[in-house]
Amino acid sequence: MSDEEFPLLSELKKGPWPSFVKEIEKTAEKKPEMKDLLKQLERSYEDKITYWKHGGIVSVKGYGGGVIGRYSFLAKECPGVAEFHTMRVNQPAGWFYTSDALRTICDIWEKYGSGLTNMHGSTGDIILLGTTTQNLQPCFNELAKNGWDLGGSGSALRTPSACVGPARCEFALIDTLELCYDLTITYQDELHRPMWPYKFKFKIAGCPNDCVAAKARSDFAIVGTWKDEIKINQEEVKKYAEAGVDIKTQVVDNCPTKCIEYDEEKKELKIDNSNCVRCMHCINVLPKALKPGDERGAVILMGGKAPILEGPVMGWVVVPFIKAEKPFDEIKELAEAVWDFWDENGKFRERLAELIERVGMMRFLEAIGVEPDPRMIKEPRANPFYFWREEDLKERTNPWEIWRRAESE
Amino acid sequence: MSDEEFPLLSELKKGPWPSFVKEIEKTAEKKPEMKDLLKQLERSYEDKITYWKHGGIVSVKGYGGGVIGRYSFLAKECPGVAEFHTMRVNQPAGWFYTSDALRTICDIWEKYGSGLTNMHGSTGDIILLGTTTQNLQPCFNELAKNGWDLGGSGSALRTPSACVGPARCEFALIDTLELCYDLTITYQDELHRPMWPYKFKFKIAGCPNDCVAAKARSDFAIVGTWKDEIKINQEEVKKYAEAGVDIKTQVVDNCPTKCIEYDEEKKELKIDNSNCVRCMHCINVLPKALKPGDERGAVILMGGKAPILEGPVMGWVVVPFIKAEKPFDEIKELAEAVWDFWDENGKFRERLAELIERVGMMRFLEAIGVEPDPRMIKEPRANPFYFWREEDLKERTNPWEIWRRAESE
Amino acid sequence: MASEPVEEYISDIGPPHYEKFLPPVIKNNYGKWAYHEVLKPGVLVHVAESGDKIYTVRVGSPRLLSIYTIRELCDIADKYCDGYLRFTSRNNIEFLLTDESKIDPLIEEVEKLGFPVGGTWDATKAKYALSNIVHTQGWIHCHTPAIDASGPVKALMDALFDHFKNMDLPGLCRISLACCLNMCGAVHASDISLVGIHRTPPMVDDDVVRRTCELPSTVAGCPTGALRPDMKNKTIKVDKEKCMYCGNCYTMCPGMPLFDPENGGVAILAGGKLSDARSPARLSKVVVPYLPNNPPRWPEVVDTVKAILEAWAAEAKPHERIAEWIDRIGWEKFFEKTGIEFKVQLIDDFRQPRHTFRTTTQFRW
Amino acid sequence: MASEPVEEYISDIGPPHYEKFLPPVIKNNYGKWAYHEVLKPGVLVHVAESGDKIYTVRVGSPRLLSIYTIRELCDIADKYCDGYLRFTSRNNIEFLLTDESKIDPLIEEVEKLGFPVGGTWDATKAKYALSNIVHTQGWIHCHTPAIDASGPVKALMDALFDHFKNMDLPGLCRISLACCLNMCGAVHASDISLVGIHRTPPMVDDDVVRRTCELPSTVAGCPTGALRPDMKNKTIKVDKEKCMYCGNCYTMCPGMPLFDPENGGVAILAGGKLSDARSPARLSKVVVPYLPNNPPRWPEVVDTVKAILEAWAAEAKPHERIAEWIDRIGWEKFFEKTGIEFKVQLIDDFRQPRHTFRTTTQFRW
Ligand code: SRM
Ligand code: SRM
Ligand code: SRM
Ligand code: SRM
Ligand code: SF4
Ligand code: SF4
Ligand code: SF4
Ligand code: SF4
Ligand code: SF4
Ligand code: SF4
Ligand code: SF4
Ligand code: SF4
Repeated sequence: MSDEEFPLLSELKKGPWPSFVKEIEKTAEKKPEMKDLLKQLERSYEDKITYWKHGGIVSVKGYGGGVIGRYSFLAKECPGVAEFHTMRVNQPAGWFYTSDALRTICDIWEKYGSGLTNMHGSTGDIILLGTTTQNLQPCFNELAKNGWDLGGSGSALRTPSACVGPARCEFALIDTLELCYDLTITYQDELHRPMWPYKFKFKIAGCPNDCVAAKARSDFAIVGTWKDEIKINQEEVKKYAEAGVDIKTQVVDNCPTKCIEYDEEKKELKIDNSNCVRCMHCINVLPKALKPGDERGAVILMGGKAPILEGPVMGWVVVPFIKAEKPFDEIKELAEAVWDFWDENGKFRERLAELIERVGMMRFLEAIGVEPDPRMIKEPRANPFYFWREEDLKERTNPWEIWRRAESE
Repeated sequence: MSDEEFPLLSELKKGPWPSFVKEIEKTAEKKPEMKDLLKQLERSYEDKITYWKHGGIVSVKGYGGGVIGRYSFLAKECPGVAEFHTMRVNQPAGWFYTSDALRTICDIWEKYGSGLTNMHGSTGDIILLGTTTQNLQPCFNELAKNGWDLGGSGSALRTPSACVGPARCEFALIDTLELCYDLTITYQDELHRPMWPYKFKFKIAGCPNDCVAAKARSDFAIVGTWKDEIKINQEEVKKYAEAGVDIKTQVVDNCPTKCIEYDEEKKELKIDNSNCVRCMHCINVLPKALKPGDERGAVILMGGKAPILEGPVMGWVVVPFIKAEKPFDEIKELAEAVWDFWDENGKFRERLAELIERVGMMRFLEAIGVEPDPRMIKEPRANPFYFWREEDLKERTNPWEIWRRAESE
Repeated sequence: MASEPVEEYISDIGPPHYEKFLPPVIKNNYGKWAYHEVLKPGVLVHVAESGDKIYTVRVGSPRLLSIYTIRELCDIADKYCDGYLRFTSRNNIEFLLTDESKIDPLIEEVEKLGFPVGGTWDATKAKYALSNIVHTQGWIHCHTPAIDASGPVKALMDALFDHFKNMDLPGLCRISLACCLNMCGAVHASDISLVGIHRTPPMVDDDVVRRTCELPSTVAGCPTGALRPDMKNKTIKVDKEKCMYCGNCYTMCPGMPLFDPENGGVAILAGGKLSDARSPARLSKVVVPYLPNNPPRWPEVVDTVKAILEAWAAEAKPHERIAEWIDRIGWEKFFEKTGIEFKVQLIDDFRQPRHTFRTTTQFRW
Repeated sequence: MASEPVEEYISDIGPPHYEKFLPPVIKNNYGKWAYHEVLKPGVLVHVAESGDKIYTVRVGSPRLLSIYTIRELCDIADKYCDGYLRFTSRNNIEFLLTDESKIDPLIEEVEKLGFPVGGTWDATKAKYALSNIVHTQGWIHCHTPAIDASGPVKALMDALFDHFKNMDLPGLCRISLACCLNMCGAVHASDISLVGIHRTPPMVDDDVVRRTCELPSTVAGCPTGALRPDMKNKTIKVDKEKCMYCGNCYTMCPGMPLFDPENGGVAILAGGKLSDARSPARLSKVVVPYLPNNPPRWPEVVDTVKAILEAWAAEAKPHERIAEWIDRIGWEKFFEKTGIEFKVQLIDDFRQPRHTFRTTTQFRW
């Protein structure tokens, strides 16, 4: 492609960071219709507006989602992208691949699509970026034949995702990959056939470091934690100290509850575990010396989401501790209870957070069978504006009767 | 009175803390009708309900407030309290009295009222507790003749109050008493003739210790502060240290920004004033050694109030620094600008906090002519849901035109 | 009658100027105090730059005072203080002296009268007495109380009396009481507070409503939208499911009281503070949603307040207030250490409560 | 045609099991990693309890990859990694090796391809590289963007490239971008984030609305109540005063786009975090309400992000993230030190914003 043709885009070929423009160019060399993508994009750069039309419902047989339909306003000028639908392919948990597997996908996408991808979409899917309506079904069929399936879109469960977890991380407290896979497989129907008030996301992080941004990006975040004591290897503490790690400034001063002490003399650490809030910091800094305890499970935070409609939400602790061992029954029962409640009470396009806020945590907890716990809150309410149920109360007395009796005495 | 007559109340004559029941009894000995108060009260203790009727508008000539009308449901049984109105007498700033002044009030109240008082009401008034409709006007006349006036009630300015301030406190950064007196006198009309959407309270604290609970209890809290450096007398620091004050634990460890350092050797303090948030703690603990700076003024926090209707509010910093020197013009102009805005925009029974929240801080600040400042907020908004004005924007382009042109190309 | 001399009607004069009531030593040293010390519980000395001193003897008061008692207090002021005294923002009485030698006789006399000396605190030494309980009218005068005010205060101050007399607490602790959600006691920012609550919806008397209420504003005034006008019958209907018993409708309309002797009661709040010393001022939080209204001495309330106070007092570091203690130990430990059960009502569900929900895996077991 | 053999329709099979793609060293040591070290920027080693080691080379990616590039990456994986590679949650590529000696040749080859190695961090040494910018579709594929996505990201990563290559930052810093308020980039909890914003209300095309929109749900979907149905004309009216340009109506109804090339632009947020390390996770806050949409390289955006990043990097203590730096210095100093002007739009006025207002006299000058 000549840079004169796309003067604005060509500016983005400069600089050390790999250029998405070059990726499109590279594709256009093999698939000339992709030059139309550059054309349309250059036009957007000039006019500072998108040239994609709103929506368009397209799909594959039996599925209600997994494809984002897209049509161009510039269909005449850029026929190569007149139809430019995206296919969301469900990634393998943890985004591990073999080159063979990737090549299979590339081959299919070379045949049926634009040849452009996002590795990966924000939800975690393999995004196959741009194809025609006609190609959707054959592309899907071939993907399926090769063991791949579509992820979620629409008012459905969305593709769950997970941090690398036990596959390559010493901090993993739960089996993020297996849990991710299991939930994905168990809820294929929920994933492929939108039937809820709105979207619903699972994300699974192996520990509170949250390398998959679960807390903010999922209605149901599963985050590994532990309950018992941090294990200390004092030998390794000494080694870190000797290797020059300033344990006092680096670790002790950063402990949020100041529950970790360092004896400079003995080069030993001591932790008051009853005040440890399992923030991970000391373990992060001294991975050889400190290990989380053995009583492991997960915190469930619910409601994480982007700002539309009622503002952004960082997930709320709804279950401070839950077991997370195969077959993950506790977690599934909880999720299903949540969906039941949402199904019954959720309004159209109301995310879980907004539902909980509308009906009140009290009703929500009751419905999903979870006991109230101070770990669910930052602080108790400042207003004494709460509800009582008939069963909490004694029989009602009528003040008018009391007063009228008094007045007539 | 015999304890058999009032078995429940007599329980409250026991114990070391002075008993309000004894105070009523003592009064009833001189003013037998006050036995009816005990009677009614005992009845309330039995039945666990108030026997006072709702409201009742009574007043003195020319005033719309200052009296709380009160009638009993037990008028027949307890005629002595059938009418039992309260008069709110505006306290002298700082609640200083001479015995003569107090005796004058007692004499008037012996003549026209129950003989019972609250020293003082929560807003700060001298509460003269219980008289008849008939006695209101003569009582007021005699109070006025002796230099006393009523405080506020209803949808009016309420009696301003102030901490003891410069009269007997080394921490006072503004002249709380003079400011309190001046505002009270300047706004007599606002105080006595309800004409607003709801009540409005001023409270004045000489420093951030807030000994008059201004932040939480006033729509317009004036709290003394300073801007320049804390003055350190190192000699006195040494003396405190020598007298056994543990400066490290007591002072340094409690500084919220850790901007104060103690040199154990030299027994000297050092403050990084650019990080001092003027919390007062170090000064409170070492009053001889540390003094606030000389550039003094006030923080204005607005909106403090009790929970009805939209939940309790701790006042919001609206003006981080304002001069507070006689004749207090800056403060008065600000208050008047607030009232103008409230008058125009406030709904019936809408306190200032609720108004600000309804219309947005942006409009409020603009209306009262205050520039936005990060000191007004704990943190900026998490949602990008804000408004723009015509004048912030360039001319609007119509996307349909752009797209249709593109489509038709 | 018509020929009586027309006296000028005096009004809008405002209060007397405070200066009239300041003792000379204050007038002379106004704004020029150098420091203060706490000589013993209840006794302060303020020293001026000039070297002048003023002594203060602080005396506990039930707030509800008969004029006969006030006169007795005046007598004491005359005898020891040249007639000068004041009241504090928490309703204590302060005798102002210049003669140190008169302090003890004054104390003796005022205590004989039944009024205890105490309630002070000494920040330098980190020794704090408990002060008076700010409170409200209750059954003595108000039309909306869910509980009495003076009664529970008396019961509590009896139980906590030693803390008033001795500066034996690690930090400042302010207790306040309000007898209904209007919260005249401004309990919304105290270390410990008690508030009278109703727990059943208003009981509408159609007749009274018709006679005395403005329907649209009453209906509009309900914060949860629980009211609708019944235009045909010129009355108001309550949606009981939506009512959270705030009482605003009763304030606006005498026809719909919420009283219910067996169901009304007390909520306990904790962790508010007003000073900005060390940590910022903040609102109190509800920690016990309901305790029974149990006159004459409200034992459940007294026990709960004591449990909070004593748990804190036993553990707090010097200067650390309840709010700051909770900051340090966490709310989950607050409930554990005070023995208070965490109830679902404590979780906020008014308006947009999300900022009260925990959004971190940081917590203690 | 009808006689073609009926192939079984394969669906709902879900993704392949991850185990298929795990290198043997991972299968053998799954869940048994003992610790890790950062050998140099972009290169990690994880050591298992068994003593086994796996090396990771992390490579920056524009996320938008052509299949031709992916094949090239696969070739590298075959050559050095037995075909094993993965992607990270921030869209970087990770090559997984067991042979330490292959690391440098791999790096050389992948960098020759134009893909930089870096983006790692070493908590033990408190040295942090900047990672990739999570982002969204923008003008490449979406129908609602106020700005492009890939373009600003490229411009930014060029400007911040050295921080990707070198672990020269004091703490973790995550940058994210979303091209509209739907915030697919989940920028609501990043250290620095960029979000495309519209600033003018929807431009209703009555015709399109009539043809394509469900009026009641669109109207009900406006969070500020700015919409009313115009039943007569079967369209929707916008109360411009109430609109805050969230775009929800356009998502629901194609007849009311908000695009306005000269007025749309970028808001910058800061101070979010997701990990609970040290301080709790929290949402990002808007610090610049608007910067112009200035393709192809968005200089105002790049400069502002750099200003924030460099101010923080210069001052932060080890491990201290932007959120924690602000905790320490205060928001007022954040604006001072970054040179960003505090604008009135930053003060929350959505729903009940009171918990964002300062309720203390504690602040800095
Ligand atoms: C492709 C993707 C962006 C990307 O480039 O990575 C994307 C693209 C769209 N998102 Fe998203 N979202 C994507 C991840 C997210 C995420 C992040 C996540 O899932 O972790 C979020 C924030 C988290 C959340 O769910 O709140 C997100 C929050 C939204 C929202 C706002 C939802 C809300 O409740 O606030 C919308 C609006 C809507 O649902 O109508 C939305 C809507 C959309 C739509 C469908 C546009 C629309 O208005 O209908 C976009 C289609 C773009 C296109 O043409 O391809 N997208 N969207 C991401 C999905 C890829 C994948 O499957 O892997
Ligand atoms: C007498 C006093 C309580 C006391 O025993 O000290 C009092 C008594 C009443 N207050 Fe109050 N308030 C008193 C100080 C307060 C305070 C504290 C303060 O001013 O510092 C507050 C909290 C601060 C505030 O203003 O928010 C307070 C918040 C209320 C409210 C709730 C206002 C709100 O916006 O949330 C109401 C309800 C109302 O206004 O309708 C109220 C209403 C009432 C009424 C008039 C009852 C009513 O529903 O109309 C009470 C009359 C009682 C009676 O029969 O005597 N009172 N009221 C206080 C006034 C004495 C004085 O003048 O010195
Ligand atoms: C007399 C009084 C002012 C008045 O105008 O009446 C007063 C007087 C003093 N206060 Fe206060 N405060 C008075 C109510 C308050 C209040 C208001 C309240 O309780 O409703 C507060 C805010 C309470 C809160 O934060 O919830 C208050 C918070 C302080 C503080 C902050 C303490 C803290 O650690 O948070 C100090 C500083 C200190 O001494 O530690 C202080 C300091 C002082 C000093 C030491 C100031 C001085 O140098 O004179 C005074 C003597 C205290 C003592 O007893 O040792 N005063 N003080 C009030 C006495 C009330 C009472 O009878 O107990
Ligand atoms: C590979 C990846 C997981 C994955 O499944 O893909 C990962 C891997 C590791 N993370 Fe992470 N994190 C990854 C995304 C994240 C995210 C998510 C995000 O950025 O969207 C977070 C949360 C960010 C936030 O808080 O906003 C994240 C917050 C952490 C932290 C917390 C750091 C902190 O101070 O707040 C640690 C602990 C540490 O090492 O300091 C951590 C630690 C680690 C360790 C050291 C865990 C281990 O022992 O293997 C890994 C190597 C880090 C390194 O580069 O030195 N990881 N890490 C992700 C790499 C993304 C990238 O390409 O840059
Ligand atoms: S979230 Fe925890 S377990 Fe998962 S990759 Fe990050 S550090 Fe490891
Ligand atoms: S995990 Fe966090 S809270 Fe626990 S000891 Fe380590 S640094 Fe402290
Ligand atoms: S608020 Fe400050 S100035 Fe006023 S009495 Fe208290 S400590 Fe003194
Ligand atoms: S006033 Fe407060 S913030 Fe300032 S130095 Fe003293 S203790 Fe620290
Ligand atoms: S708190 Fe309620 S009941 Fe008590 S005095 Fe105030 S308005 Fe009356
Ligand atoms: S008590 Fe409050 S919530 Fe209940 S109906 Fe009355 S105003 Fe509404
Ligand atoms: S952030 Fe908005 S514009 Fe960007 S991809 Fe998501 S929905 Fe589309
Ligand atoms: S952009 Fe948002 S606020 Fe504006 S009309 Fe549409 S939905 Fe309402």
